[in-house]
Amino acid sequence: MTARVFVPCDALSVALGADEVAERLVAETAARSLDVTVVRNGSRGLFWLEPMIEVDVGGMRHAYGPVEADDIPSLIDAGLLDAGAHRTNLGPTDQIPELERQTRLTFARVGVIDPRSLDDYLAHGGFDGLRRALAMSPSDVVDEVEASGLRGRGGAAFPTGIKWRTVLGAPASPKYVVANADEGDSGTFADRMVMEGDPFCLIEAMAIAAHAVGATHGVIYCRSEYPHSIATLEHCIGVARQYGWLGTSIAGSVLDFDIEVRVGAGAYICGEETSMLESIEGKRGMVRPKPPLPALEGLYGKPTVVNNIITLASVPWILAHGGAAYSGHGVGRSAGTLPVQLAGNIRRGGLVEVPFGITVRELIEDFGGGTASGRPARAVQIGGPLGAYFHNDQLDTVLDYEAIAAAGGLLGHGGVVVFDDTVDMAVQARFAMEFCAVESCGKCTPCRVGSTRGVELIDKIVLGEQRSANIAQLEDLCEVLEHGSLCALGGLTPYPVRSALQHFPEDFGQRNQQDEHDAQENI
Amino acid sequence: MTVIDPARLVEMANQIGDFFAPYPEQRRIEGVRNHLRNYWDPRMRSDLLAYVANGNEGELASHVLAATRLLQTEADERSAYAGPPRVEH
Amino acid sequence: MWSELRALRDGIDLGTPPRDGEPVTLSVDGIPVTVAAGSSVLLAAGIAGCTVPKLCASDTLEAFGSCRVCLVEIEGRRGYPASCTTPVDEGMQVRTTSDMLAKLRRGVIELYLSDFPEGDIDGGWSQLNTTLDQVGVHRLADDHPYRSGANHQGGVLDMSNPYFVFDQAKCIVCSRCVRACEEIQGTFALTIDGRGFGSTVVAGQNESFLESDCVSCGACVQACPSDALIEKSLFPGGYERADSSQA
Amino acid sequence: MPIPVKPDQSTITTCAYCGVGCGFKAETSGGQIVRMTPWKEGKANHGHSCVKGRFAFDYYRHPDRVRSPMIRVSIEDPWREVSWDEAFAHAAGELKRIQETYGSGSVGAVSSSRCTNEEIYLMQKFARVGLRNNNIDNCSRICHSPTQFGLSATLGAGAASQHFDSILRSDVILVVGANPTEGHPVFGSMMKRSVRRGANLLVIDPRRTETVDSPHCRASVHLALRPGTNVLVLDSIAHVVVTERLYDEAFVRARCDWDDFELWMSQVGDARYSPDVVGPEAGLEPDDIRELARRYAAGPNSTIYYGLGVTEHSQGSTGVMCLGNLAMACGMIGREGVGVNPLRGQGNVQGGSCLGSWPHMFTGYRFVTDAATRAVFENEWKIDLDGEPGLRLPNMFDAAVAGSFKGLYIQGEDPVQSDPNRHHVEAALRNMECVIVQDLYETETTKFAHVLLPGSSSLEKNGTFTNAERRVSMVRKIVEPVAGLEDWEITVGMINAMGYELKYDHPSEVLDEIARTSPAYSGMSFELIERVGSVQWPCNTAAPEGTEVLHTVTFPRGKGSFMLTEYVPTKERVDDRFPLLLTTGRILSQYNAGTQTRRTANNAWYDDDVLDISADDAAQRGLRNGDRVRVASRYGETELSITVSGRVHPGVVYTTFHFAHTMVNAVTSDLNDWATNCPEYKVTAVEVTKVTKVGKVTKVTS
Repeated sequence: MTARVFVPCDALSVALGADEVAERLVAETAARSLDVTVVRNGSRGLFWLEPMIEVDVGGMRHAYGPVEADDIPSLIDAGLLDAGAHRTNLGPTDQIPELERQTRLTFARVGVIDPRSLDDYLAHGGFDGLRRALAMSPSDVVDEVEASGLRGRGGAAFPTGIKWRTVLGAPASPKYVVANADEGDSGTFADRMVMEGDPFCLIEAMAIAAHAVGATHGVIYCRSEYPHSIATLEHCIGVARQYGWLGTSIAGSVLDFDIEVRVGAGAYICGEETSMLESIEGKRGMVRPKPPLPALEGLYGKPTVVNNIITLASVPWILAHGGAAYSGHGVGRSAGTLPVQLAGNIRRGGLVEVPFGITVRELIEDFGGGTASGRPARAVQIGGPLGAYFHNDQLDTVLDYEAIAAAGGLLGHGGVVVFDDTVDMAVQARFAMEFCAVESCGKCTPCRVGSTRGVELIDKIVLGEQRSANIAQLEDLCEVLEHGSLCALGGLTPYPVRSALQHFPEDFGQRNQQDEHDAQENI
Repeated sequence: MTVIDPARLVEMANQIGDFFAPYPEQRRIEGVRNHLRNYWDPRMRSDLLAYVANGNEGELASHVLAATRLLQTEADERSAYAGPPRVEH
Repeated sequence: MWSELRALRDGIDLGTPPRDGEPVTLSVDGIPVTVAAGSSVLLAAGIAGCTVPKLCASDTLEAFGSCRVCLVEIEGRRGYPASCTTPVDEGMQVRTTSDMLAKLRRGVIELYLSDFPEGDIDGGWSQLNTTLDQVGVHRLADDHPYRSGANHQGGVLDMSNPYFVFDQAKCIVCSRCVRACEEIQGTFALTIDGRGFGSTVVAGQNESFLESDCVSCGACVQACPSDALIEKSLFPGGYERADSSQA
Repeated sequence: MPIPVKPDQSTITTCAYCGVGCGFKAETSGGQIVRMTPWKEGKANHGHSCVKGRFAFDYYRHPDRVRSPMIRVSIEDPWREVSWDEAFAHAAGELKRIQETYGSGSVGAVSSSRCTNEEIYLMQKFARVGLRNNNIDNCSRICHSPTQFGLSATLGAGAASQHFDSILRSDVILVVGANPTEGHPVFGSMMKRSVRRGANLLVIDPRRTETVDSPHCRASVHLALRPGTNVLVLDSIAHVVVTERLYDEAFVRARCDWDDFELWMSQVGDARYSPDVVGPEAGLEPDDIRELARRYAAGPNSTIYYGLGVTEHSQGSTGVMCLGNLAMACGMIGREGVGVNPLRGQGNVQGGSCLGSWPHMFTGYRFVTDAATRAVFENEWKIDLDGEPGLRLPNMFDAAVAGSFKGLYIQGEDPVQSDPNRHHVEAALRNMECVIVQDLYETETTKFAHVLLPGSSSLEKNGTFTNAERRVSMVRKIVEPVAGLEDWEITVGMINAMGYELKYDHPSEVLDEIARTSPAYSGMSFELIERVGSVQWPCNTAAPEGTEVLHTVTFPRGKGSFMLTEYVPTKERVDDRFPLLLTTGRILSQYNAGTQTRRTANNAWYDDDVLDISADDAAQRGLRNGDRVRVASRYGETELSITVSGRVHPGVVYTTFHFAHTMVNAVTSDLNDWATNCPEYKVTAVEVTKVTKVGKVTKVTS
């Protein structure tokens, strides 16, 4: 019987040498005339263990990692194919603590299956959700999604069911489903892992959405920095078409739907849904005012579902298992699970899918194992570059949309970036303004001019020039940015700036006594 | 002396004749006649008639020639069903 | 369909194109007003007689929402939506003035002034001057923290067109020219080049106006609120750039 | 300080350039115009403008302006400045002397579409009461006379059926022989707006013009036919409509003469008009003809806009009839979004057509041969009128060459430059004893003039213009006329000098007279136009504020009439000596003969006529971009620089005609429309050869 060895093929594993590992594995087993199939799977998300290879022994997967190509001979010598003992042996994959403690719904197949194999996908419950959806009326599908309590995982957390219902109710045609894969937040990679680890799931999800709202055409807008994702998606879309999961009369139903992949050109703002629609239309990536909502006048002015990849990837599970099963996870209005991405100064970075309700401390200490440097964590930025900085005394904040908001932050796309006590928070605040300045589309004035003024103000503050006046002006500017900007880029930039200023005032330059006094009043 | 070179008048008349050629015979002739009557300076008409009468009938298409004869015989106005706009009575 | 053309009135800028639609009644600063569905709150405010300052909005162009000075408050809604891009709803209650609105508008105007030639404000009669009057800010204080920041005061001065100039120092990047070229003229000769603070109006492939596809219809000049695009004929002695700036 | 001058006064007026008739605000400071800005309430332009109306106004104060009346005995003599009275007396004396010597019909007049309705009306009144004949013509003779003829024949009204805004309700827009983005730019922008909103654009034009393909506006079908095959191709389109039964039978039965429709069907339905036969002859793919026909017929609202590419042919009137037939057959007339619409060239060329400035017609397109119409004017003017048609302008020139026509009063026209076969026109003028020219500047034509009357520009007078959508708008005096008199006052002076006493205190009195005598204008008055902004005729008791869409219930002639439109190939053919077809047109920045725009900074964009030639034809002749070439036809030759262009097919060359020195009309043929004598500017067989030295333009025999 052929032994199966799994070597991840996603961009992160490849960057860490997975291709070389796979090549070496093939060469060595061939040289030894061993009957081995090397399967390229997605990453499990345990990045500190990548490249992590797995071997299937009697239906149970055993993990080894991190593995280098040069480890292969000794691994085979050690009886890799029988899960033999080796320095890198991690035991049964499912029993790796950081994996075992997760609740993998959206990521259930990621790292398990060969992402390019339709058979593998079908063997792991693939298209069960679509099959069930096609047997339901569009409105019932929307009801199911509504019942799941799923909210947009791109950052806005808007209830997906309500969005879909709006599109379903829009009279215009054609309608579109657009998947937002312009994953631009620093420290985030969940979208990429789905596209590279379980791409058929996205295809299935978009087809479910198409059925639910009456769309005929889908677009996946993927950032150009994800070439592996693009290649995988293109391949799998072709396969899906070939086997009737895309195209006309999908799965023998009346659903006609097809998908194309469009590649972004490196603008962060194109992750904002209206800019993305402009970009897909071939225009400059600039934010459109809302209303009109994309749900009513989206791509080419037609009703459009725009969802984040993780949002969509959650849908097949919901349809297959029922909305109630999904909403059984989580807390309060934050139903289901959130794929959190741990990054920055952290020992065990990677993807952690957990139900809402866990604390930030559990995440970075229990899953993340604390800082990589071993120094105390000083700040945690949650929700990408526009998310607020949390002080280490706020780490017991519960991870759900409302609790994070109550603490002055936002959950965003689920990125968590850890900083140790060497961080200069004034530099971080300046970085936020600079990020806004660099990524601003230039449409609205608060963001276009304000971000540059913000950088200048922080520079002056750090230099101690007119400190209190400049801090006061920075506060005013943050107010203008927050309330006056056209989109979330300018609107959220004050979050990291204010939180840094509020929680870490000591990092913001020299202060004289008068300023001390002023600062008391101002902050 | 003629008001305009007769060769030019013949050319113009035949060009008008070309337009009305596809009509049934009576309409074809009356079309040309009406056009000449409503659009041509009378000196141009009389010069053409004089030229044609002077042994040059062969230079005009037959229905154009027939139309010039109508011009001579009919002094009254006729409704121009093919020559716009109508002359109202 | 034709209101957007036929309901335009000389000397009045409703801010966004008039619409054809069922009547919708709302109140603006307590004043009931009825406008066609699809109209903007900005237009309704104007008809109600409430002046909302604006820069990027014009009733000859579709709403764009970039200048952020027409912000209002709407009962039951969070934040401070731009009135130009917010369509009216039945029963909507709009406030066009409040301390917060005044503060936000001042804050936005200060950003504009931080990159505008000071010498071009006094005595001017552009739409920008009108807006400055409405907001009540005309210059940055001498010790304002925004002074001496990055700016475009040494930017392009394009005199190539025989009839009008483009002076980037006075450009507020509202895109009215770009939109006029697209929506009114249909030539698509103008665009915004660059991003963020580096966004600038350019003709063609970053050519001079004369060399570009610009057909000199004047729609951009007509649309410009800040005299960055302006007729040479209004400068009998020739056009000269202001030598002082706030920046 | 760079603070702009603030105008102290603003006056609403109408642009005098093209037939769009944009409303403008003329802003002045210290009595000088400092700016023209488009008027938002202008119903033709809604606040938009083009480079000409918006900016090119400096011509009015150009040093070349004629500032005093001048006379001379011989065209070899220098000009002598005289008073207005002396000029009038001299001019009238000469005309009377000529009439005594050569007969009443030996003199005539031409009105200008640069002038107001009131001035055009007064010019025809000058001919009829001053000269006592019908030798009056207008410049639409050489542009849209076939429109008036062809649309009157089919629909009964020789004018646009729609208003401009109507195009926003069109699903399909068929543009034939017109290039609105260059010739009618503000309407062109409206057309593009409609296309951007989803209207389907179809174009028939030998050239791949800007209208065919520009950003976000591309024709779905472009028939780049061989010049001269319009009627053939339009008949082929009709063939498809008939044979595929795409016509609207209910509409035809209700609104049109069914017998004529059947006659027409049997003609165009014949196999000789099948796309398979026509395609090769016209240089087209047969399927493209079918596709265009199907799209037009499918509508639901299809509209036709056409220009001089239809009219300026030996079958110009027939081509217009083809369009009228097509619209009736498909039921595309009589409501918003459909119709047949000429894009008229000059600011008031529609007025030129409406106001009786024709040798065979009075105002409102009523025949001089009609006694009842004559009676209306005889009663108004208290004078007996000539009941026979007069000479058309080309016939006046023919007659002058023949020696029977000796005096001409030309109001604001430059026929030497504008009219075809320049040598013939020059010979005609040289043969005259008194040529009176009323113009802003000395022109090619004033070289042959004996009396030069300083005209007033449209910025210097009061009156009305009628644009291409039948819209009558106000022209207002912004500055004083340079020589003291508005054009209408000059013509009044001439009428009085001819011995017919009349007096108007204001042009509004002239419009009142037009209203009294002309049914379509009966409700029109300055007061009404002041009140409502502008008024589309017909304006009468049934339509007190005018009429936007024509033919909604019936056609003016009752039933619509299908005309037979047999294709008769032009006699102008290519051969070994003249293997290329020259066609002509215009460009955005210049206006017609360029008299005004050449005196503005618009030359920055286009300072000379150039010849567009295909790469194939250029290569065959060893020509490169920018080379000087001699363009020779059977009628004459001239020199131009070339642009190797993808806009023209091999076998076709193209130029504009805006510059006097290029003398393009020394090359164009003297063939003309069978019905109206409108010249065939659009088709001339030529050869193009390289010239090594830039030499003086030489002339050949014609």
